[in-house]
Amino acid sequence: MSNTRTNEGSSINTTVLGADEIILNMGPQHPSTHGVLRVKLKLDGERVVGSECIIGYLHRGVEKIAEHRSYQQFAPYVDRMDYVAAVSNGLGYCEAIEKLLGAEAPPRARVVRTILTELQRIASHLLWLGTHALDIGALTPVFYCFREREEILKIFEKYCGARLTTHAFRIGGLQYETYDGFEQDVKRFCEDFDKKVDEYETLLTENRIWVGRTKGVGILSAEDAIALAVTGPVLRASGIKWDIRKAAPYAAYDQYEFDIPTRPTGDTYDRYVVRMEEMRQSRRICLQAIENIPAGPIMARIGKVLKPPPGEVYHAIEAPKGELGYYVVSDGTTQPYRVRVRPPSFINLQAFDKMAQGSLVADVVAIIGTIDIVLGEVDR
Amino acid sequence: MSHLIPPSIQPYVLPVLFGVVIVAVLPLLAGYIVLLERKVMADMQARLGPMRVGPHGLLQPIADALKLLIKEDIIPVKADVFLFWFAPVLSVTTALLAYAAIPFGPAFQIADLNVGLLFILAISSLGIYGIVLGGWASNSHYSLLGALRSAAQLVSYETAAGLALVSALMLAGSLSMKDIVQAQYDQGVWFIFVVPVGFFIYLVGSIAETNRAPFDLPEAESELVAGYMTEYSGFRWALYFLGEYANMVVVASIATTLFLGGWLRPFARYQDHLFGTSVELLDIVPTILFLGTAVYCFWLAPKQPVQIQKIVMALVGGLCLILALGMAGALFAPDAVRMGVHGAFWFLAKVFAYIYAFLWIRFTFPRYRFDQLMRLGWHFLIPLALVNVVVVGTTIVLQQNWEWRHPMLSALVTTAIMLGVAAFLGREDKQHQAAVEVPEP
Amino acid sequence: MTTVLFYLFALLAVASAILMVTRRNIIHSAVFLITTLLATAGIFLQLEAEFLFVVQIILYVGGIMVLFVFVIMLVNLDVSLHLIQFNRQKYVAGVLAFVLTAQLLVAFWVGRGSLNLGEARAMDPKNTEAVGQALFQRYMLPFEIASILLLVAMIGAVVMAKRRV
Amino acid sequence: MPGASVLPMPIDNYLLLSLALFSIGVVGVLTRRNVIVMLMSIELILNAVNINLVAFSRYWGSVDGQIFAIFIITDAAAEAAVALGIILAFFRNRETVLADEMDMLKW
Repeated sequence: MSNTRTNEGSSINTTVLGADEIILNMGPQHPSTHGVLRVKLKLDGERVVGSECIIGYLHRGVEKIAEHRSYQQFAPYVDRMDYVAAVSNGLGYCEAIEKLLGAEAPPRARVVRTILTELQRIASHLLWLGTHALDIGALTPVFYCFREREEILKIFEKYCGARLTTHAFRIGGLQYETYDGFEQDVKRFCEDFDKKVDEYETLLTENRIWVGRTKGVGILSAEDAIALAVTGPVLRASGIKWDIRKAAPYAAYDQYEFDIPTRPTGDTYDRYVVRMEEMRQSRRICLQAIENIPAGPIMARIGKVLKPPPGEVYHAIEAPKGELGYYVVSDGTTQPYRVRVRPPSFINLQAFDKMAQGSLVADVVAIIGTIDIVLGEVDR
Repeated sequence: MSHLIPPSIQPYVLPVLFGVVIVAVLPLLAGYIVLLERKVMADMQARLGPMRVGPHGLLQPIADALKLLIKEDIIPVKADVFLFWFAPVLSVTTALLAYAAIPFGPAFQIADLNVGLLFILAISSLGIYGIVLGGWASNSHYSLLGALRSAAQLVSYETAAGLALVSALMLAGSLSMKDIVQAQYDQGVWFIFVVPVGFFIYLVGSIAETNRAPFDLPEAESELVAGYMTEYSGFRWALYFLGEYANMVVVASIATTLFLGGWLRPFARYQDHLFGTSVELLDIVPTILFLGTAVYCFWLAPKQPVQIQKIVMALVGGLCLILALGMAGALFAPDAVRMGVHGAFWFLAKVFAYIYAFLWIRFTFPRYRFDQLMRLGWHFLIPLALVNVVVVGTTIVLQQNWEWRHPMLSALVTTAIMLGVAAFLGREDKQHQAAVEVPEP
Repeated sequence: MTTVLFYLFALLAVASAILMVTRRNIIHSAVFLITTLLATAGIFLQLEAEFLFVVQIILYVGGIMVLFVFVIMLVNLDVSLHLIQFNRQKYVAGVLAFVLTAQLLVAFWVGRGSLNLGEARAMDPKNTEAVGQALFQRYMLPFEIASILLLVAMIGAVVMAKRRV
Repeated sequence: MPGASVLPMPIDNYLLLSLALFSIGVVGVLTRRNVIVMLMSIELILNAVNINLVAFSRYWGSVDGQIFAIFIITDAAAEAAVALGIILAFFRNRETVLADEMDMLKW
């Protein structure tokens, strides 16, 4: 406990403890820190008076690796950051490099990308819902969520052969044409899915205990959310209507109609409601997109060896967890000079201290769950 | 046979025998409750549960027990070794001791104490030391927090549960477990129908007392890893588990005895006979149930994938058949034996129904937070239980003194009043919640 | 049988009482006090005071001692383990306690002959009912006073334990 | 219950047991530094008194002694609640539970 580095300005001070105060280390091995996050809590009884997130247990130097790989070679690595939303990561990276090259994926590729990314968003939210409910003690939803997530993973598997770290997209478009029956699979899933969401909602939304555990817990005001650069559902639950899919459309999002759900309070319950609604909206996008996949090539003509002109580019997409940005600098060679990732989990995790102040130990678990972090992305 | 035993120890023979049977059977029973729990959970969660060890996982508890027995026993370096060793033992001992006063049947009881119910409550209130001392001795923050939570929770909910029991006690007019069941037979109604609110309070209180979800805060795995059991492993951990499940059976037995008519058959006063024989019509129900299970097992046996599983399944079917024959045979045995065997059947059936309710609740609800749990206990259950005692007491006096004869009518009135009170208390709770809510921006 | 039980319980009570006073670790002290109380409960049972036996376990062991253990855990100080456990006047105190004990023993010995208790009488077999009757009829006023005492104690404890009054 | 009519053994035994527990309690109160142990010793003394009361109650065949024992237990509960409250408050301010360090008349 003594030899850990402590962040400057963190609210915890482990040397001075009151008579009733204890230090509790949650993690890195703890069932509900979603991986290897370590949270150091200063407790007064069960009330949190200070907290500090200690990260880096899963650091693999992804950004540094990028500097020694060609542009195509690095693409599979990004799947390993947010490993529960690998498709979204791949989309962000591919589009960033396309931007750097000045190329654009053909329309068919863009629509398929949209469909897969939205399915991935649903899968990611399902995983979040299951584990979040499990953290709060509801044992059952997680299995229902995995049942539906399995359907999505099956579609991924049929499409590209991998379930989790898919590497589904290539720079310039798609590697594979969609398989026979892709449309039917997606359509069947989407048609059933609305009822499934209703099913989760009957288990949780109006459950007295669930509401009691989430309402008023981990409140993040709109000002704080902006000040902490929080994005994604966490930001929208604080009442700010900001979604990159609308603000700076990429892929094929400008063609489809969908709403951006927001909620006023910014507590855990609101974040839950926002994500539930986002799943429905994703389904809506998928249904619109699947009806009309344009024919045509799936790969832009960009050549085998990528040598982008010197320059830099920042491209952000709306990943399931928030704004996922890639800042890529090219020096004109086949390898990027620098790749910097703006991971939503990492930035959103900053809000943890703000949310956890004055809450109870049980709330800490709910708050970690509600931020929806993936440690692979936080640590990179 | 009785003349073989010297008269000085004769009164002790039967109780000792019962005691040995209970101590021997209970660990097995606890193991199978765990299997039941996993199967029920799997069923509710759209999966299969244990399937590998034995047919449909029927031998899983034995495999688990073996595994736990041969696991390495770890004692943390800075633990208090004496208490670390002592706490799980205490936990199991108190749970088992409570069985001394539980009547599994009219004759199947180790000791019919004058203060039977109070004895069980007293002994099970000792169980808290197993948790608290174990949590403290582990010398870990998670364990300590679990232990503190547990101490506060048990003390709070014991009060509510105890007060809920009082309402049934007043109806029975005795503390002896046997007399309480007899009173339900004499009055011709199970007390759950007379004081349903009391039963509800006891149900909630007993879930909290046994640390089951949604009140499983002392061992909440997502917050405190495993609470007071965090540092335990191997057989000590198994002892805690055994204690917990034995406790579940204890609270289920109390509820069965006080509210669900103990060993009494449903419609115990209905005594039509079967085709002129001495057999009562409803007494053949257990036989039919076991027979049905046996047939089902035999039907399933050839469908098992592995040879050994076929054999085990057939053996299970055979066991059910033997039980069915035993049940049928008991019908023609002397009254004492018949009542004993069938009483035990109905008692255990009710106990398992109660435990099933526990499991159902566990897999449906999220977990309470500690302050919410305390608020529920002190602001809702205890006042409700207090009012319940007053209202039920008043009704009993009215019945006795003012010839207010119809028991079901008074039960209805009591329940209506209690539901009103519950709604009132619940409304207050909601107001409190509304007060914390943040105004919309 | 009952004689054996008495000596068993008495031995247990005295032995664990001595251990309670001498143990360094407070929580061990508490555990030994619990053992003493349970042994006392056994003696109550041997004296056919069933209700008191139950009250002793529920209230004393299951209530008061839980409170003690709770507080010990809240103030758990590993430091205090290594401190001197007995205060400065321990020799004086020991002598005084010994003198008091000796006095009581002498009084007991002297009074043994002169104390005329008369014949022992049988106990009402329905102990719980008898206690209930006595408590709610003859001792109604003390009972109410005791409940007021508890109320006062409760308020006092709440005020004490509150952080900022 | 067999033998319900007479006292199972001479009352002296109970008195001696009570005396032993009482003395041990007195030694504990007088010699220990830790306030919680002192309190527990007081509980022991009360308990010794209870044994006396119940023994005499059994001897006379009347429940009055037991009623007094119940009142004593009630009293012990009240005392423990208040005393432990004081100890907690004291610990919060001074971080000690040792009696000889409680030597300031105010804090």
